[in-house]
Amino acid sequence: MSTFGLDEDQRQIQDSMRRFAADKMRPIARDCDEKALIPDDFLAGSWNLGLAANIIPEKYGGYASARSVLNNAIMAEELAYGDLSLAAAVMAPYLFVLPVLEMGSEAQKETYLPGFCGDAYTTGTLAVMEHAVGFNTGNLRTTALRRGNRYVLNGSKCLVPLANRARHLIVVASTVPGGGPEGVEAFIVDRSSKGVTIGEKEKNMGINALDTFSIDFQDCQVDMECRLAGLDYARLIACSRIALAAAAVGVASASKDYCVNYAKERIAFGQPIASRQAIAFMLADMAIEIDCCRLLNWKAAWTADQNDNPLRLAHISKLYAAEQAFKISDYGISILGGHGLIREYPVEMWFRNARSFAMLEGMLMA
Amino acid sequence: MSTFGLDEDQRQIQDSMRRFAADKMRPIARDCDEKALIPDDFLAGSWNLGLAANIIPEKYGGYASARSVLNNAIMAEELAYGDLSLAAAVMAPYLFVLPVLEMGSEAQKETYLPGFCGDAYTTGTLAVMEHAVGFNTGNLRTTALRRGNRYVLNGSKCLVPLANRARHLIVVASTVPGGGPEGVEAFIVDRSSKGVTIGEKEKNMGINALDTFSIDFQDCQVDMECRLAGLDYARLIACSRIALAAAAVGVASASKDYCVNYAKERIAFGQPIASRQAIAFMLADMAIEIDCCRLLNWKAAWTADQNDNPLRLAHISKLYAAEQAFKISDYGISILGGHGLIREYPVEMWFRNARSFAMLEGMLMA
Amino acid sequence: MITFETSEMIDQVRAMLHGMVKNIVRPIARYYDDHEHERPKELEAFKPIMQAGMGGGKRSKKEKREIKQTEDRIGSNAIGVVGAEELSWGDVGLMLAMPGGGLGNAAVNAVATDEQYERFGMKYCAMAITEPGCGSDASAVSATAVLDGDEYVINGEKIFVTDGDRCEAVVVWATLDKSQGRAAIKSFVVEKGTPGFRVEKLEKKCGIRASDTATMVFEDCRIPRTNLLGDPEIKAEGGFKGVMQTFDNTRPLVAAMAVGCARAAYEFTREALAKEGITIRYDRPCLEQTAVERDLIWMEAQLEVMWLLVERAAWMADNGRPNNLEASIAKAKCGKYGNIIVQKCVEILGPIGYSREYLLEKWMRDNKVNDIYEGTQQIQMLVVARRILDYGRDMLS
Amino acid sequence: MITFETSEMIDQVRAMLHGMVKNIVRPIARYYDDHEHERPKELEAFKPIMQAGMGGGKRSKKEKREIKQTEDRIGSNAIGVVGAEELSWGDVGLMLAMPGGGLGNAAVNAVATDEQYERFGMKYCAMAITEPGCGSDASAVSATAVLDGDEYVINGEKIFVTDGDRCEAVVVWATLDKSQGRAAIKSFVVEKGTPGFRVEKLEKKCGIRASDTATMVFEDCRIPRTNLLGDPEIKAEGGFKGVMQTFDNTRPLVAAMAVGCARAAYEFTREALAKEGITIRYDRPCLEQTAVERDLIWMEAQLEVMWLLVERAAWMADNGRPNNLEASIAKAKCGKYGNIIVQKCVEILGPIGYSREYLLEKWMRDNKVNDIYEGTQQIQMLVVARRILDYGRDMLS
Repeated sequence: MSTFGLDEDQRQIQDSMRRFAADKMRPIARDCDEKALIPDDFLAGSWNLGLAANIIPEKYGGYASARSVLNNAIMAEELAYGDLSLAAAVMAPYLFVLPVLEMGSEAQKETYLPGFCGDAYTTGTLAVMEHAVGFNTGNLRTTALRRGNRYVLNGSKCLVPLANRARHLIVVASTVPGGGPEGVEAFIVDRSSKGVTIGEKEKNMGINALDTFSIDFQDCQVDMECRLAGLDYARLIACSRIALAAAAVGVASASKDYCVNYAKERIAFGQPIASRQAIAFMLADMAIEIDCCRLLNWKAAWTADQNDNPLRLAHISKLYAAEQAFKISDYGISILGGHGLIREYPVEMWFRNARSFAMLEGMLMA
Repeated sequence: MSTFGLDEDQRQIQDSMRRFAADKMRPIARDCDEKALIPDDFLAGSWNLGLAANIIPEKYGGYASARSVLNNAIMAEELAYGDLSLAAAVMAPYLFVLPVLEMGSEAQKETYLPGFCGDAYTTGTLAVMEHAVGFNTGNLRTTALRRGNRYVLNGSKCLVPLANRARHLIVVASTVPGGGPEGVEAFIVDRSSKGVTIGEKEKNMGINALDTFSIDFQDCQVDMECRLAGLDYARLIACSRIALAAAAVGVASASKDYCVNYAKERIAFGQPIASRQAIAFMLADMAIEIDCCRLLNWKAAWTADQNDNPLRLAHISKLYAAEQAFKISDYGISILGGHGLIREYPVEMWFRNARSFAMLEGMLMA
Repeated sequence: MITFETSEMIDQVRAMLHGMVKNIVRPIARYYDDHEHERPKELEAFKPIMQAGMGGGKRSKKEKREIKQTEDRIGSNAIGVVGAEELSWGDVGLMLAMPGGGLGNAAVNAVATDEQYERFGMKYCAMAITEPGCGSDASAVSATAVLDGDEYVINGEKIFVTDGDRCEAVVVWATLDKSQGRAAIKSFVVEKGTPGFRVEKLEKKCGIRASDTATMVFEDCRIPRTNLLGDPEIKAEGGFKGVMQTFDNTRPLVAAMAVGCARAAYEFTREALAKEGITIRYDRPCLEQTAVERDLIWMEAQLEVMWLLVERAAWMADNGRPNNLEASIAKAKCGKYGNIIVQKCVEILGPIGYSREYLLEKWMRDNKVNDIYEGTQQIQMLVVARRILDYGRDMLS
Repeated sequence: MITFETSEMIDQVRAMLHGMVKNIVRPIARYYDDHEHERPKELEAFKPIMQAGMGGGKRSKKEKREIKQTEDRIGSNAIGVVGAEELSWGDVGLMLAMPGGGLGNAAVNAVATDEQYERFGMKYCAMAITEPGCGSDASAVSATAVLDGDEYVINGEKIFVTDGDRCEAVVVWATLDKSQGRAAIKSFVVEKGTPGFRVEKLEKKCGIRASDTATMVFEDCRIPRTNLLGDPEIKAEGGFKGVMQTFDNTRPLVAAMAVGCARAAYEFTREALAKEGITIRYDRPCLEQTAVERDLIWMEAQLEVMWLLVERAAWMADNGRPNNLEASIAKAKCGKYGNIIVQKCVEILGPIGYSREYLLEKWMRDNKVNDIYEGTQQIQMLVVARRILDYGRDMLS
């Protein structure tokens, strides 16, 4: 039978992330969105949270705390509650560190992990998405064909976060064109390799502050030892989905909490609008569905921590949370009415950001 | 540009059907549902409406008024507003008469139509549905294979209305197994033919009063001249869907009107429940969607009357109306609360009846 | 701790019930739908389980103290919801007809004194709240209870009393003094056969026909004053609240029933589709996914979250946490989406879904009540909204 | 008569607008989204059309009499909704920025005297209703207009004034006497440049960035008393109603805008899918239908009914039938489902839907306002509910 109490560790994670979100993210979130950039000093400050070093074993220079998909989900929710773009940037090191840690060879760990244990914000990144109608992780158009003892990458990726700041990226590609998920391999690629072209910063409807890029690969050659030795692609995708779903809960909660306060303060026709059933029931629905999203997300994360196959739960958790986060942030605008569409208020930003979850894959890894 | 005013004829049809529904159908509807039968004298009385004779030309014994899919839709809505089972029985003669009239040979018209111009209720029927998961009109399992100058029918049909009262039925079957809608032909079959077995009266969730049957065909041989010469299967299905959609509007309206009155009279927490936004907005949604269903239905019917291909509009009209009729009758129960589930009140019957629309094909023809 | 492990004890309860339900309940479900108001004798086999189960039997004061100190206790609520889910997977109507499994039993178990539990704990108790004029408005109760010497004299009419005909006693809500509003509403145990108490009529219903739903009349019906459950004082604060708290235990049960019925429909539909060669492929390219696949995956997700909400509400109750909000969240979500799932299944299967040859159509009729009794959807939404807004009835009604 | 024929005249209007919209509006849509508050000069080409179009120009009394006698007249409302739909297919923001196409023009056309029409009919008129404190509650207007000799003195602040910066005049709602409630609310034309009237601020918005949304301040702003639109008397009955009736003409227009934008999204999505070889097969066996096919068919049905509701509301207005209910039905349905459609399209196309390389993401941001201004979704539902219940505000608010 399931039990639902956060343990001491989890409460601490939740508290510290919540504080960080309130103190460091919320005050700058709108400005970052308008300027479409994240200040360096914010990222530098986020490094003090120790996200990367905390999961890297001592022998690679870290503090070696235990990894937990569930704890990371709790973290992702709280950070995304602050701001989604900023949260993605804060957690971006995980995009590279976690796959190396979980699926890399000893040599890969020794090569790459110590770089994340320094004093300055350091990130890698992960390139999964492709710019295609109906993009699907199981059907990659980017290919990595074997040529001698090398792989040759061709194709293009999009929505690669922080490709400008990452020295290395993990690229997933199909070694058997049309071969489905079984043929997918992942490669650690140096950003400055020949055949890698990083495009202009992408412009999207939301997550404006986060730098994302399309990357072209043209006959980019990678050595055998750059192949992520122990890739478990299903788990990679599953864990990414779990983190995305957790972030979706955060964005949805931000909208809900804001609207609860707003609806109590906003007077129309002589009463707070929260006193009208139409508004009150929307708020109740928001609260109910946020609980649903969170519990399902926790279950998926917990399952991943048990080393059970989390793919099915991760899949439905992300589907569910993406749909609800969007609905809830849409309600957010409706509840604020005309004010909801004005950029002085945060809800329209959450509305634009929340729309990203349905399509993102491999974007947040935690 | 569309215009939306009923003409004199249409107003008359609407009025007389509405009166018939109120006077003759509503008072007996619940009793018919409980006893699962329709009284003979009701059917006899319905014959005075002249539904069949009105569309049969004088040379076959009728009054030769003009046929109109749109006018028939107006009729179907009003009758179904009274009761769906009874409406289906009243309109059942059309299931046979209309296809013969529109698609039959001269000989077929001469043979069959005069029988519907007498003084006593007379019906034929139409057998389309099959008892299969995901039944589809384009993929019939009942076959009619050519053998010499005959067709041999094999397979089984379900939900054939009034097969007990109809002397003849029109059966649609595939002449090219797996051949899709193009291979479908229709045959006029005498109920007492060899190889035709009519099953027990079916028991369904709703439309209990209406007698429907499964019919088995085992090597049932039909002559060439029984093939409906000018079958336009797409139009047959389209017109049936338009009529079903119209009936769905009627059932939905019945629920809406009942609930509007109920919600104004029912007091809870010191106020009529209609004064609460949650209930009032449900009622508004019911009203809005009924208008949507009706207008789309009229457009589909009008298109059929122009001899344009009505299939697309008929398809979406039925999809739309079936979904809404069910949602609206489900709201009906919610608005009545506990009373909604008690068989003393009509809404649970409408709830059960409305669920039929999504699956029915070839059930009401008008 | 957060954990989604299954417990061995719970698994055993579930497995045992599942076997019984499959062998005893499912085979008779259609019969008792066709034969409304006939008493399902086959259910006697469940009597011992129900007496132990509904509301988990009575708790000693010591046990109640202990609850406050634990966090991950698997208690009577956890067992209760698993039982309700599994039995309703079998049949919602028959689940409600389980002897000894009346909602009144939950109330007795929750608030009876030891002496009262002695007298009523083993009886099959129904719960009589609703009146012809009040619907979901429990505070509008107008049945009266007047103290006369050592007896209360009950007068009034109750409708929608589940198990009202078959029960051995009924927990009746009545007011000691209408002018004092909610605070004066108390609950009383009235045993069958008490003079002045009669069952007036049995309702004919859309679904759950195996369960009887009665109208009861009390005319100068005298009961011992010791039959009042809880505190006899009229207190401005908390009196009615205490009565309402019963709902915090029963709402998760009803939510669990909705899950059980919806799961039955979902499983039936998957099996029927599997026979046609249609199975769910997770992670199929989204543009190739069929509409039915999407429906089924959607249902699966809904069933997961519904059950998690039920488990959480039960876990809170078992571990001494106030769960008024979470109980209503579970009830609101499960009541509504349970119906959506069953209705979608009926739609997907077409004629198979509509025919009385199969049970699916019956589940659609049966399940609707789970979104109505123990507080309608609207009532649950009001409770949730008031809680998150920190509003009283004055601000939101 | 019931007919769904297209009219040649309407077809011509549509074809002409479509050409202009495709050649002039679509190519600049992204630019003016990126360059908020910059005035789209390219739209001057639409000026003559807009002056004839919005609200269809003024009607003479004789014409108004005639309307009462016709039934199937294709009038200014029918043309108006077609224009609004087509222009919004091009771009909702730019449609709102059309010179001369302000909502104030609709008000002037509806109620101005001949003399007033002479003065203001050819001006680009915005409409100023909302105030910081009132939102959808038009009756809470607190801007004041005090008669002083031959002038009204206006004081107050207005927000969310569409075209507030670019317009040549604004129709301002103000009260003659706050103590007399709704009946005392009147509308006044204030021309740009009138002393005491200034535009305070332009909003930065989620969507429709090509359209300016202004905050206006009136400080002892004096206007001729002849600038009051309609009847200057405060009548207990009907005064405010007259003001509100403007909405019966403008709500269908906004509904039409929602349809236009949703149709644009739908067509874009179908084309993008067609490039991938994905097309709708109607009447595909339902178990084989893909989820995307079902979505698209669903959208198609929604677009059909939405447009029918708009056409009906316009037809009623053109033929002298009161259409308050039908105007709100059209606005409620189109406002809500227009957004659902655009949002679903964004979802279906994934990265293509989210990228600012294409216009789809913009349409999602643009269209949301159509469910908010001219009365939010909730306001429309209240109007519909009151009408079908025959309730006043006292019974339902």
